Amino acid sequence: MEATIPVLILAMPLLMFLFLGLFGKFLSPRVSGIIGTAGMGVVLLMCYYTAYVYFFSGSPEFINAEGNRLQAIICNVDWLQFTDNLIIRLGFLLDPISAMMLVVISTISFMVHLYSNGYMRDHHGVYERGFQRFYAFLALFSFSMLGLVVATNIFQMYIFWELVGASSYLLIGFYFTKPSAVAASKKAFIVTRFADLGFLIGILVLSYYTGTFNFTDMTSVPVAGMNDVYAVSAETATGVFNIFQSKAAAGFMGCSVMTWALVLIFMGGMGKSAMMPLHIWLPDAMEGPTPVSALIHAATMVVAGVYLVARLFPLFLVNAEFGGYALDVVTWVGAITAAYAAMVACTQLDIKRVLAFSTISQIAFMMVSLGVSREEFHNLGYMASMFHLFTHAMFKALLFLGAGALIHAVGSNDYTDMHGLRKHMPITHITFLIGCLSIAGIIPFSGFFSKDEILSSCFGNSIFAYVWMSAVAALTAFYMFRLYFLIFWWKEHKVHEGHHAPKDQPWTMTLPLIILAVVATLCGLIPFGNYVTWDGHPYDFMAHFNWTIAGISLAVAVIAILVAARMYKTENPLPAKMRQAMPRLWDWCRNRFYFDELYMFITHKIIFDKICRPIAWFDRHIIDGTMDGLATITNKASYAIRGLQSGNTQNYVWVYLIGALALGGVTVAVIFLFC
Amino acid sequence: MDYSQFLAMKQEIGLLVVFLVVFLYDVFMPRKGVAADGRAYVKGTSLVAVISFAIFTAACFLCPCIYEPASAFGDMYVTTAVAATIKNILNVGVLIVLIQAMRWADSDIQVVRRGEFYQLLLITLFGMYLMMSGRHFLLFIIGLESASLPLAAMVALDKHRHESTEAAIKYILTACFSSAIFMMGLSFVYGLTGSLYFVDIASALSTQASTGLLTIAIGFVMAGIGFKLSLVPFHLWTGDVYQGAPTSVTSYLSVISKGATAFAFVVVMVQVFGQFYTAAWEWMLYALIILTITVGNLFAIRQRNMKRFLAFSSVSQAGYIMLGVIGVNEMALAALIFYVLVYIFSNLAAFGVIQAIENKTGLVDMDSYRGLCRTNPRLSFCMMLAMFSLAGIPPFAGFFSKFFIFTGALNQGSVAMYVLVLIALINTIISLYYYLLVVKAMYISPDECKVPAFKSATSERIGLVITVAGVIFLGLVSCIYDSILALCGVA
Amino acid sequence: MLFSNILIYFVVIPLLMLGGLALCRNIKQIRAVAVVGSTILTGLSVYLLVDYLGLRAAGESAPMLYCDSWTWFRDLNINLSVGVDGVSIAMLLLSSIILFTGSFASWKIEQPKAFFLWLVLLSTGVFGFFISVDLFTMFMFYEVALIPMYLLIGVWGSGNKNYSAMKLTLMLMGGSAFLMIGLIGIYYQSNAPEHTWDLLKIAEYGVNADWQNFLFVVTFVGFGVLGAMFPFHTWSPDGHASAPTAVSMLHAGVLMKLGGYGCFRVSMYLMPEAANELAWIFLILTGISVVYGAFSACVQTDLKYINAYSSVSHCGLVLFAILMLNTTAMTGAVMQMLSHGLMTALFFALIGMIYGRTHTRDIREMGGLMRIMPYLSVCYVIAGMASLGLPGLSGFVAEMTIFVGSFQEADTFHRVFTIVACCSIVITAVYILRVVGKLLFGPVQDEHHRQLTDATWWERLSTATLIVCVAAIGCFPNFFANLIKFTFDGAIFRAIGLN
Amino acid sequence: MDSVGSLILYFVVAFAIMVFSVLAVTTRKILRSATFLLFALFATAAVYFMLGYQFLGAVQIAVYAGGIVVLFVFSILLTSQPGDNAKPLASKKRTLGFLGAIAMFVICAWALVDRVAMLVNIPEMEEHTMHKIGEALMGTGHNQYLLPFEAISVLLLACIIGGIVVARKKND
Amino acid sequence: MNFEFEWNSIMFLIPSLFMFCCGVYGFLTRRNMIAILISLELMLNAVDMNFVVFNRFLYPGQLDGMFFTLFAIAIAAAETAIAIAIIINAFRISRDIDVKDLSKMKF
Repeated sequence: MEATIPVLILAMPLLMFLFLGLFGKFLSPRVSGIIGTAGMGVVLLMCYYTAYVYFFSGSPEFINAEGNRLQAIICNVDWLQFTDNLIIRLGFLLDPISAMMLVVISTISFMVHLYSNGYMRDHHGVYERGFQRFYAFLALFSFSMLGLVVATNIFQMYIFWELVGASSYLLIGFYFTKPSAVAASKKAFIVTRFADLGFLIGILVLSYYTGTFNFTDMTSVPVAGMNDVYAVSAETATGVFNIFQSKAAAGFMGCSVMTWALVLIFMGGMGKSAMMPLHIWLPDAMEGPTPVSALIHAATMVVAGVYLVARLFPLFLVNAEFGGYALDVVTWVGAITAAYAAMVACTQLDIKRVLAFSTISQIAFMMVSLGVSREEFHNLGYMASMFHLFTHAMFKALLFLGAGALIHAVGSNDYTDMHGLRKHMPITHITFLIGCLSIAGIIPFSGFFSKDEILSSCFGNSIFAYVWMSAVAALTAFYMFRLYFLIFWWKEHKVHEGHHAPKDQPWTMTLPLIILAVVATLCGLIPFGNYVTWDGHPYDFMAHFNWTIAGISLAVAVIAILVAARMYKTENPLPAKMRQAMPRLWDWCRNRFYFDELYMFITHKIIFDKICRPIAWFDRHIIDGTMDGLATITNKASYAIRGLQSGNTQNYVWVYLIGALALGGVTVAVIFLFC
Repeated sequence: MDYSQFLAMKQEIGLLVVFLVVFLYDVFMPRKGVAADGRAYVKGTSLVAVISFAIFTAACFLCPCIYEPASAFGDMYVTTAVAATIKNILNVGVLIVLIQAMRWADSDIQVVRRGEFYQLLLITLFGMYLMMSGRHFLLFIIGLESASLPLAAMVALDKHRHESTEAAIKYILTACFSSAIFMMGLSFVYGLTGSLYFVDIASALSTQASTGLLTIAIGFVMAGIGFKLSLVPFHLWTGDVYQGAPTSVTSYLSVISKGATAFAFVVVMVQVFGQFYTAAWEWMLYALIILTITVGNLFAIRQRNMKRFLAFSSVSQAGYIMLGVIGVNEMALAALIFYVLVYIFSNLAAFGVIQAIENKTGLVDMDSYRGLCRTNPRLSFCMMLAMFSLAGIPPFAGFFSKFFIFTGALNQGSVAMYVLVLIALINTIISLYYYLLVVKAMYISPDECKVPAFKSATSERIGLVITVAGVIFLGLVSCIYDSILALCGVA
Repeated sequence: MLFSNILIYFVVIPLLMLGGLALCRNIKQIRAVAVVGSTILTGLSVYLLVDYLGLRAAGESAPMLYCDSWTWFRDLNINLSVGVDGVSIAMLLLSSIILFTGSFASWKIEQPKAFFLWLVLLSTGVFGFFISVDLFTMFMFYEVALIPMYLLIGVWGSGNKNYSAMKLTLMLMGGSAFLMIGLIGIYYQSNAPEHTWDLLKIAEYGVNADWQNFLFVVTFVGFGVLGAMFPFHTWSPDGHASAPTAVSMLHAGVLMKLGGYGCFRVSMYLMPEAANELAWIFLILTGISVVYGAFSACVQTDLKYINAYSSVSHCGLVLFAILMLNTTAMTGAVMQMLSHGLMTALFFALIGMIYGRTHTRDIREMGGLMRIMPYLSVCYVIAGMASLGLPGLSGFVAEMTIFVGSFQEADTFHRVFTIVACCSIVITAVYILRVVGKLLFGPVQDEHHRQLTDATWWERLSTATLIVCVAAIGCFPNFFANLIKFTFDGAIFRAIGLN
Repeated sequence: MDSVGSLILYFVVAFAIMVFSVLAVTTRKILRSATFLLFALFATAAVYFMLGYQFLGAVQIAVYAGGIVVLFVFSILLTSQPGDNAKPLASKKRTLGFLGAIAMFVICAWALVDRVAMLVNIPEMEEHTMHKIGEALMGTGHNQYLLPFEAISVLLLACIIGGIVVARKKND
Repeated sequence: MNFEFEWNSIMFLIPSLFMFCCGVYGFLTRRNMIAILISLELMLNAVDMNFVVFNRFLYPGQLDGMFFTLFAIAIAAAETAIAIAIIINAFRISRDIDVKDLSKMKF
């Protein structure tokens, strides 16, 4: 494939960022919105084209004779050479998951660009302050995210990983005069930074032993006769494992060095993907404009962790095969997070927070899916995870954009200000409902298929995982419909005096909702296994479809929806009763198990008060005090000996005499004593 | 009885001729000038003194025969190229002192006595010559006394000031005591060796082991010379005398007297007691240097009177000069001479400014220098350069001299020497502190300056221009140091 | 011929500037001289860079190019020797850029003539230091660069300036005291057939093994003081806090680099065996610097203190990397010098500009400046991002090179300290974001600030230049890495098997 | 070898030296102090005679005793009223002075006694004629003293000038 | 009774040293400056005696010690002259020749 379009896919958003960033203030908001959206549209087309070419052209660099999909490095530029082997390159790697991600990112991003034209202005059509900046940042984010998914080596990924972090920081803090937004952006950056520390160290360990940053060198073999084309291969990953066996120390704190490296890298993924206990930034990140939440904190950036694990999946797999714990860690973290987030989501008031916790929970599903994926059952989990990533991006973006429309209409994030909006905002209502059905896993919406695959792969791994995740799926259906009912039903909407009644938003906002609703409904039907599997070998899931599992999960979901309907469809005292029935649990969930308080305690009470302040004190008083003390001592000494210069000649002479005697006498004594 | 031997002493004879010219001019010229209080004086003495001395200096520089090594009076007097060079360097210093002193000497109060000032000054210089060239302790002692007794009279020259007399008394009493101790030491040396010739003493000592008596004698001799160099603990007179003496005398005392004695010290220590170097006097000197540098610095920190401040600064500078002695090699010797040369220029630049201000306003307090850069930018610039040079800041000459003296001292390469140099270097930080205090007062302090803007006299300007030029160029122009080193290499 | 060598112009032009400034009568002329001079210097260093790369491409393999030597003190074997390699050229480039931007940043300074005289004298020392390959002249220029700081801070500074200026000068001179003894020691203890100050010659013959350890420690401490190595860093916060804008820029941006450069050029280059043996001591100290500076910065409230401590941390990283003794880490160290120089200069320029408007540096008294002075605030955010290592800006490439390089040292000791050093990137994020959040974002704290204006054209020029440079390094790191790497791949380090 | 008479003479002289030295520095009356000094100087002259340096003894009496002491007496008369008693000394000062003197004495005496080679009995010595002394004083060779002689004349001249300029009355 | 004895140098050195130390004591303790000068004379005189004694006992063949003494007497005279001149000047200014009062400049 020619490199022009891939390069343009990255260059376009970057140029847009620079253009809008530097000259945005000379443009009117309207024009810059149009430029941004149009630019993103072009990127969208190019991404679709690229994905199309990858999946459907049948070119030998993308698919081999056996029908296995290959990894192709479209272009690769040396960016920074550390040693002979360790080179950071900037390149464009095309393989099933990166092609899939290109589609996801460009789609959602374009939708959000379009949507923001409507969202980022008030009811009178006046554009928000910093509208141009907003589009610049969106472009920056798109650039970074695209660069991340097409990374050819782990360091390129790290670079863009940091860049998405920074653009996320900028976008969360978009309303920078609001202290809560500033705090949230700071929190998001620092928490992910902390996770990235693990990622970085993981990279260092991995690259030190393997001697390379390239994904292809770690997980694939070059295809004979072709330049820059590789096939995923477990043998290469095994080779990496052997390198660790031979070069590295036997173990460190009970785990092998390779496990440590993978777990550390996964730590980076935990940060970005808001896995417990590094999830605390994501709910707060909802302080950003809602389209941003839809794009970054629901659909794309937060799944980067999943993507990272998927990217290195052969290594994880080999590690697990030889008894390493890396994948188990992924599973456990995912499982716990999924349950936790789902429980918390049941109690939140703020609709964006509910969605945020739902996002955490769904990403945890993907993680679990990767974690339970094993060779014995065709690594179904890997495919399921990617599939869920895809569908989740669509329906979660839909939900967020819908929530944005609601918020924009009502002017509040709180569902208590909404209730009964179904009549006022029919389009929003329908699309939101589609999103909820999809996430709850109701056939034939897309969520059903992906979730079913995940549950199947859990089932394949262990019955415990299956039961656990099914329970979480039930909770998912419950809290989503709780939200749905509370927004659109519960009681009639009360319009405050002097306010307009909420209504459907302009076309720029509704059009994306409709498009995404359609996609969310239909995309489950894509035969995903044909396109995305861990080794590129097509896998026909429908052929292995397990109706029992599907039926059970469907039933569970329906039951959960019914319960939610019973409790929240009309105003009734049942929710309050339930709350009173288990107050302790409710309180913990409501307060997110006090994680924020714990972190506040650690950062402020321990790091700031017990480390930083003492160090600063130590520096000012001990180190600096020593230096000043030297000066003081000199001065003191100067005062102490001033009596020598008493002004009295006879004292001078006396000192002189003693000095003269001592000069000879002490020398004599020393010679006498020591020689 | 070969009286032509006097001709070997060209510089001394020349100096005495200058002395006689000044003396005769002052005694026999009619007293046409009338001072403010009605006293009569001889006009033009200063000019005669300066011009004749300048001619003498120039002649010494230019005449190649000066540099030929010679000895006379049964080796009682020896001159070498190095000694001649040092005398020339001192001559330059004295010339600057004389130029800078003109304004003071011509002032109404001093004008009557200025003839004596010049005469005494020239005789002390003569005494220093003898100290440097004498190779017999009797001649040495006469030189030493000639260099210090008339100085006492010079210190007392500001007769109207109580401090001047107090300083003179302190000086003469300690000087006499010191010379008594010195002579006591000499008597022991004589008892041990039976001669007072440097060469004979050295050869006699070479046949006998080091004894307590010899060590004590060396201690006494060191104390005697250390007194003139103001090494700690023999320095206590320094602060008071420098402060009390007329500023011109102080500047003379601080540079010329010190430079000459430093060289004499080398000669005595190396030529006479050379073989007892490591056994005894290296360690004595080691202790003295540490004490001198440290104590001098510690005292200098607190001083507010500029003259007293420079006194203690010169105490510590003496310690650095001694680093050139302890190295006992030609490089160290060259470094020492160069150090003295640079020190003369730097210190005289500082004293030039002090004199200019004192002559105009009578102020010598550091506090009155506050904000000087706003009223007298040029003077404060000169002062700053002098301070930087004294502190050893490049690109001024002081940096080079300090660097070379450390290089010379480390040539020996023993660990003890490294320790010594390290201590000395740490002390440079303290010294930098107090030199910067002066700069701070002049440049940073926001106060209104007590010294009004004024134009300094021509003589003062000439003096300052010469010294500042020296401060800037002595180090950068490498041939000066190179030629000194070449001379020392020959010696 | 003296003037046929391009390097000598790096000293000649500042000297000419000094002369020109002395003749200036009004502020316009002074500005003209400063701007023209620094522009010529920048141009010269760019030309040198291009020419150097051309020569290297043509296959020049000598460790230093443009070497020339003029006898100065013949008998002491002191020569005015010049020569540059990639590292020096990088430093020259850095210095000239910062001088250029510094001139603009002090557009409205009081007593401009004296100020620029001292500033140019300082840069004379800096340039001289970087082009010298003779230990004596190197040391001389080093001290020439130090002493103007006293007056620059003392006269034009703010706050507790007397104390800070004195402390800074004395501590740095204390360092140079150690340095002097080390240099003289090297002079005497080199294995060269005759005593020499010539770096290349000493490097060729090596230094007496018995003395190496001592000399290494002394010189490293000497330069380390200027490199703000723990525990000799305390001059840095006070000094930076009191210094005027351009001086902070030059000092943090260039002068502190003299320390790192000297550590590498003298301590490591001449005494690699001792470095190998004793690096661990200083690794501990610099490792502490890195984390300690960052932690201290977290709780400061004065903008300049924050940056000063951040400099301690970042410069600690420079020395840390140098001590790793491998090509990658040392390349990273030089890149970090470049990067930190530019970005900290940017920081100090911005702080100076903000301070010039608000008259406070206490972050608790400011807030929401983004609304009031958007240009400066955006620049501040960019500087902050560079500092915390955002890819695409210089900090990232430098730090990553250092970390990757350090990680090549496989024993537990180095590993532990590498990981400790890595932790600094998190702490850096904490204090940078804390400042950015309090200072630029949030509501406006002081209503009086609402009347303040944004940057003037010269301020824009100054900061924009720095940002462009920061971004250039961040975007095209390989260019700089290759420029620098040659030195460390050189024969000297290879010969003793340190690579 | 010498007779008892000489021994007695020695004891007298040594005793006189010590006693008058002590008295000279301890008596409260300054004029007495000068007198005791004079006696001490005489005793010293006696030592010179005993050791055979008649010329030196004569010079000692003429210059020291005759010249310097008279100078002292004049200046004493000039600067103090007769009958002036010095105030008793502060004990601290006395202790310090005493310590210094004792230290000096102990160290030097130890050093002298330690150096046994110096403690010799008196050897024979040929007579120093005036001719010999004069020749050594005016000669220019080794062990001859013309140069110091000239130099000290310069010193004395300087002292005269210095003495005059310092001591003469203000208004002239 | 045939009493015979040999002169020994120590017999003269100790009194001379004693005299020197007396001089030192006086120099350190007397307050009248003229008395201090008197003490100084004692010290110088002791030195002279040392020279003579060494000359006579150790090196009888030469005259160096004696000549030193000769010149030292002259030096002592010169010192005394200058010192007395200065003291008299001091006396004129303050009517006082107590050395203790001459401590205006200190520290």
